[in-house]
Amino acid sequence: ACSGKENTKVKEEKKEGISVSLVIAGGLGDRSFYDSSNEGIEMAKEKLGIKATVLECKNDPSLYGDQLIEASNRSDVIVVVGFEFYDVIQEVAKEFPDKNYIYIDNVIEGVPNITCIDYMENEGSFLAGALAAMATTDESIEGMNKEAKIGMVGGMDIPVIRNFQAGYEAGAKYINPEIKVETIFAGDFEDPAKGKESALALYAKGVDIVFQVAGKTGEGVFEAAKDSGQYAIGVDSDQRYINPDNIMASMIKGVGLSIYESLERIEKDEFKAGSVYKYGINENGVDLAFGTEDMKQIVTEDMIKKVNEIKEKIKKGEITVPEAK
Amino acid sequence: MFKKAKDNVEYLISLFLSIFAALLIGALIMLLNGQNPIVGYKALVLGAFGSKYKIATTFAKTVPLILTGLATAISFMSGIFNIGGEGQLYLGAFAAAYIGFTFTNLPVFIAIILAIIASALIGGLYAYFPAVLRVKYEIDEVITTIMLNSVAILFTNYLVNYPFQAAQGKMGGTDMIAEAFKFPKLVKLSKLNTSIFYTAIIAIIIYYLIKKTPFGYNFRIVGENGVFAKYAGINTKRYMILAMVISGALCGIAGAFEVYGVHYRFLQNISKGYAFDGMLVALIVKNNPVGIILMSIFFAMLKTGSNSMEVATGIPSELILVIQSIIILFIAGENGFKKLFKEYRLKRGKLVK
Amino acid sequence: MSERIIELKNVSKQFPSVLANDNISLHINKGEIYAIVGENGAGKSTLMKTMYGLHEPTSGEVYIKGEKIKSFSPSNSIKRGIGMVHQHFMLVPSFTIAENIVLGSEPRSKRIFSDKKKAVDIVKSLSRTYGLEVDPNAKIQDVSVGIQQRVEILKTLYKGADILILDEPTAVLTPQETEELFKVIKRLVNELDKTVIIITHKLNEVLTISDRVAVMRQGKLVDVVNTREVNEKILAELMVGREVLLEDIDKPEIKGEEVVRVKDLVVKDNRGFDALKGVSFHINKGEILGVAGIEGNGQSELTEALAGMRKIEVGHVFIKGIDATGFNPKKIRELGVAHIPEDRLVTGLSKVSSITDNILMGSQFKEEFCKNKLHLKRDKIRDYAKKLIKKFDVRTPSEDVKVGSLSGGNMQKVVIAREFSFNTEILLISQPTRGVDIGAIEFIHDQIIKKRNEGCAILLISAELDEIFRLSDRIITLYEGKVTGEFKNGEITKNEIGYYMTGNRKEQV
Amino acid sequence: MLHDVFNLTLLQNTIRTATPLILAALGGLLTMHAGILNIGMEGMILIGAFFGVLGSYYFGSALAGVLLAMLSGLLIGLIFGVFTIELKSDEFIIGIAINIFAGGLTVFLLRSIFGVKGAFSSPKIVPLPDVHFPIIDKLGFLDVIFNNHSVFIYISWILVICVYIFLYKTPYGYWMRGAGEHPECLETVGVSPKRMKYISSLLCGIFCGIAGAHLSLGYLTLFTENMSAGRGFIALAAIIFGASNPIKTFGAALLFGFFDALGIRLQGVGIASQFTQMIPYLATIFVLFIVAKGKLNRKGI
Ligand SMILES: Nc1ncnc2c1ncn2[C@@H]1O[C@H](COP(=O)(O)OP(=O)(O)OP(=O)(O)O)[C@@H](O)[C@H]1O
Ligand SMILES: Nc1ncnc2c1ncn2[C@@H]1O[C@H](COP(=O)(O)OP(=O)(O)OP(=O)(O)O)[C@@H](O)[C@H]1O
Ligand SMILES: [Mg+2]
Ligand SMILES: [Mg+2]
Repeated sequence: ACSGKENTKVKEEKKEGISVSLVIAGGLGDRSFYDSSNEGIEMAKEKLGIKATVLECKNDPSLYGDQLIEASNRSDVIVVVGFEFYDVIQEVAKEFPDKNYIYIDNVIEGVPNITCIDYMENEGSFLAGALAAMATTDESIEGMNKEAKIGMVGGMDIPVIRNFQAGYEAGAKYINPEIKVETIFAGDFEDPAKGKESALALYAKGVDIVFQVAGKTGEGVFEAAKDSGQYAIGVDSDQRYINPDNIMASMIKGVGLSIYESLERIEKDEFKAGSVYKYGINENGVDLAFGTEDMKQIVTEDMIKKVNEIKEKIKKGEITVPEAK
Repeated sequence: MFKKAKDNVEYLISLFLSIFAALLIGALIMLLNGQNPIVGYKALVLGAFGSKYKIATTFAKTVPLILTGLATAISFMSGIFNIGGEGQLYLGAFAAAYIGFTFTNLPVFIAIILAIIASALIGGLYAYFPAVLRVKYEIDEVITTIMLNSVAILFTNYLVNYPFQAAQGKMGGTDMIAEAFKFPKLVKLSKLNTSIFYTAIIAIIIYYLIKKTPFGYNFRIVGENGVFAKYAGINTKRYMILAMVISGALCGIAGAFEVYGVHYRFLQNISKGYAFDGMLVALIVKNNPVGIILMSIFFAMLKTGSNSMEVATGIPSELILVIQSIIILFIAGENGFKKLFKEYRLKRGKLVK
Repeated sequence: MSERIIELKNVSKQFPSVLANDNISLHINKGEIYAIVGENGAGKSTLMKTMYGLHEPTSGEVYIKGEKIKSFSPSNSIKRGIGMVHQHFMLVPSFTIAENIVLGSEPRSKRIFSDKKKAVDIVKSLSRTYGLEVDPNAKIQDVSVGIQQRVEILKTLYKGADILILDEPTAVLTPQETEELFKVIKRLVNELDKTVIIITHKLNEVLTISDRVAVMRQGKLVDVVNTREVNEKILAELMVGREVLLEDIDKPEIKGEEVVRVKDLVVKDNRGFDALKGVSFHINKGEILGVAGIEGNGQSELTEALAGMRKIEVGHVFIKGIDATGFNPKKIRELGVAHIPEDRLVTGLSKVSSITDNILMGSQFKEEFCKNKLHLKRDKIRDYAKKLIKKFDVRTPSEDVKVGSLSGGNMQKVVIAREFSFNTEILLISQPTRGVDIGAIEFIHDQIIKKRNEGCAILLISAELDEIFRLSDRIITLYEGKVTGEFKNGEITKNEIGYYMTGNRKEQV
Repeated sequence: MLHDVFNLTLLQNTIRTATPLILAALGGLLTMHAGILNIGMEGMILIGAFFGVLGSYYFGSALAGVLLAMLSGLLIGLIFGVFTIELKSDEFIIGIAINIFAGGLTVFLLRSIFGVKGAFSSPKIVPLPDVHFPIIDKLGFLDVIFNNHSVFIYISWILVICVYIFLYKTPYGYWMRGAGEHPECLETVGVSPKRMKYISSLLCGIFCGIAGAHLSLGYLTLFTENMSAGRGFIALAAIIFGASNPIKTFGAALLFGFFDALGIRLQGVGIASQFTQMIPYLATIFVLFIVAKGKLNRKGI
């Protein structure tokens, strides 16, 4: 009787769908990147009926391997989020040839069971830069000054963040070649007070829009915007809900969506393992979001329209967005 | 130096009692949180020792703990407090990585020796400065080493993001060291590698230094009463600097082992507080080298085990941190509990000569 | 019958490894001066601390003024009018003298602020009343031990205690200061109706000051006698359990060459003032040069300078003909110098280390204990420690015990054991018998003389004139950093030398 | 260019950055005086920050938040005290354990009480008020630097004076210092050194609790994991720097705040951010060196 019970259980599982593990380099609760990946998993749980576990590494490199192996032992599909896994994933994937790895935010080519999804942050932040450049000189928006000066607060001075920065600057210059773009790296993804100070320093210089790419440190940027009555742009997820009065838009990375789509393809057996997907504007992988319907827009209709035009141009290849070196 | 066996046994007993009491409190917390503590602890132990791979993983984690623990021991026992192990580890790791990805054509043996020497030198040098500031200018080394940690981490961060950025894969790290230099793995997939043997050798050397040589004796007396040591003719300043440099070198080597045995390149966040964990380990066992090894295994077990415990039982890892901190508190309180108990017994007991 | 102000009934105190007080019953009458004598480690301090409430007895009962003590704490004792001067100073080094004296019962202004001015005034008037001069604004860390002792006494007087417990108050006082103190004590008892309990190792003092004497040995109360009915010899015998003779010692003449020469030495004290202002002398082989002087006239600085522990500003030190000016302690020791420092707790010992470790110091690289300057020979070291403990009669349960838990006299024996076993040609000895019991004094003196007879050149600094006179071949007097006189032993009497110690030169006598 | 770096907001920023350090350091220097090196301030601040937000959110009052933060600080100070004073455990270990404990507990409570991970912010968290002094409105630069700060910035200045008076002008201060320097002495004059140590450790908890509440309710209006971000350690450095004297420690914290603010502002001038971020640390060491050298020179004379 006992074994019979187990059998039915296994069957049920099969019916429920594939087993997935989400392995993230940091921790959940960042309200952006990792949370967004988890949303994809949640969506897949709901719509595809997958079974999923989340394994956090809490930015501890000594756990990357452990958690990845743990995940490989328990699931068929392992979604790995974080450029940091570059080495370990190659090592582990070799040992589990019949498992599927979906690797987010980095590029590995030529490994049959690793499928990469890489985002062209620079394209998304190009839009953010363009929007900020348009808004900063528009005095009809409350609190804007005439000066063409915008800012960005980065978490750490690392390649991914610099890629955001490159697109942001290019976007701004595209609108106004004379514009000044100031960047401050807080040096930490977990220090909102430092984020606030950095943003305040920017506002004090005459910047009126700050793009935050700084994880929890970015929470402080939003506070600075609120306190000084100026503006911020969110990142990774649509963060306008945090403070619709001061966060004018968010550059979103469609991490959740792309994870969901990949899982869907696996369910439908349309998945091409081993390939590299670049998610740019064209693939709806990155975008600029303006919050939900009920929120009052800070930027004008014209600006949104212009952003959409730029989007089209990028899609058609009329604009090429530079990458960070 | 000449501790009696009876004292050691007594210490072990009260240590186990303390850990046991802490585990009981942990069980209570789990119960309150709606989890079954037996399941939880079983997962913890199995997670750390349940398979060959798990055992290997646990032991792999002891390497940096033992090295930074020994580093703490030698500095603290000499009365100079090296809190800068983290920075020394980062610089040592980078130096070792640099050799590994630059001089790729060197014979393996030479390259590894060179890497270890380089990491020890740079770690030692980075400890030398605060030591000199302390000894010559009376600048508190606790502040300077805390500050220098941040400086080293920022500096290596700069190095891997600008001049030595990895060619591929936006790693936040340097390039890989040459394939041949990587320390061989002892158990498939796990991080356990030959650095554990080197660590054992280093531990034996340090043990010998501390326990068996006149230099170890001098280090200790300098720490216990510097005025006395000076009066008796010991060059206390030199011993303090030396202790700090050895301590820094050990931390540097810990960094080298992380590179050559675990990550095969320098990563910008290569250590998440190993030096602090090592400090904790050393303090708990009162700078005893053998104790450091055992306590490192215990801490490594907690780390690997708690990871599995979270996955297996759904007990959130934060709660495991809370339980861990209670275990630490109780171990630290061991001596106090014992004293209270003895005083209590003394009050009721008979008088003895 | 007079009132029993303190009464102990079957009091025992057990420390983890020692039974320090073993079933002691005694009583102290109101208005008497009660002396307690006994060997080092006999349990005197422990008993006093119990009376003061610092220890709770393991068993037995304590009655103060007829009332049974239930909760033992110093604050309760202070309320009951007990004050205690501790054997080891209980003073906060960074506070001023006034701050130390009023600590715990500060005069206040507006109820919460401490009134510094008033404190200074109080101290000034206390000093005046009892003739114990101190500078209220000087910091403890900057003043001599003699002054610190005065501060301790002033502290209890300030608290207005009517029972005073004095644990070896005279150990660091000069004879003059002791005399002053005894006047104060007599006055306190006779005029102010106070009760005094005094511990001292100096039996002549016991005879001078006390009404009754309690003798302790190895934790037990051996006897309580009326002072009038005993003499030094009887007391010493009661204490040690054998006859002790501190008689003149036989010192054969030794003709030796000069070993130490000090020329025009100038050295600063901790505050940066000149402590020695051009001191010159020499010591020959097989000679003990005694330095007589009132505490704080440069004696401490002199030994420290010679030991390489204090900077020499001007002048030279020659050891065995080598100019050793500016040598560090290590080099000085390599020239064959051993050193018994004045402050054994801070300088001479490491309290938290074991006796073995303390004895090993300085020998750790010797071939005897260390193979190839690398490997310590544990067994040899342990045997050596055991040997010295036995030879120097250190009273301890084992050689692994931390030095900090020994009694004061036994700590001193550990220092002496170590330094005397180095077989050096030169000995710097500072206050060798401070706080040491009479049996041990006899022993230490014998050891010093033995060293001398072996040809050691010895510099002896002591606040005890008796000691200086008993041991020295030659005596110099030191006053305010200058040598004021030099004599062959026998040329001068104890009374005469006082002139020189207070600044009068030979010519003026 | 220079104008962008050295302007009045630099000093404004200095004051803001220094305040959490000052508040925590005031507590830490009390334990330091009582002879306990407290490296658990980091965790104490974090706990304070969490309970500040909790209290403010549930009771709809910033004051309630501060009180709850103080209470939580008091409790954690008590734990610290029991282990370091009663059980005589190594203070380093207990400090580290408290930091780990705080890290775990706050995240756990964040999840179990608010149902979120990482960060919690809500309009229902009532922030501490800013204070506006109309008198210095018209005083130009003084207005920019000193006016309109969060209330605890001003309170911290008052507390510096209070702690100074407490330590050096009241008997209790003497007792606390005595407890650290010579506990047996204190005991013999009838004051329990243990009690003084306990008081210092409880006060340290309270001060760190306030520092945390200021961080999460005054400086910011949110809680994020590990938001103390090393401030406890910097506060410790300030204490040692300031030789445990409240005024000097205050100066040290300001100095650190200044260099931190300077580092932020120097990023515009083309130096890699990692180097500008080093400024506060290197500058602290440098200043310590200058001070120490001056002292030695003076000794030499
Ligand atoms: N008593 C001794 N006998 C032999 N070698 C010693 C002795 N003491 C020290 N050493 C040697 O000295 C070196 C350092 O030890 P230590 O600091 O005690 O002396 P030092 O530095 O030479 O002193 P200084 O520089 O003040 O003369 C070691 O290499 C040790 O071998
Ligand atoms: N706190 C303590 N813990 C353990 N043992 C102690 C302690 N205090 C004293 N002892 C032991 O108790 C015994 C009595 O010590 P005590 O200090 O009372 O002697 P004493 O008669 O005052 O000697 P001395 O003349 O040297 O001052 C000694 O063996 C000493 O080692
Ligand atoms: Mg503008
Ligand atoms: Mg005594």
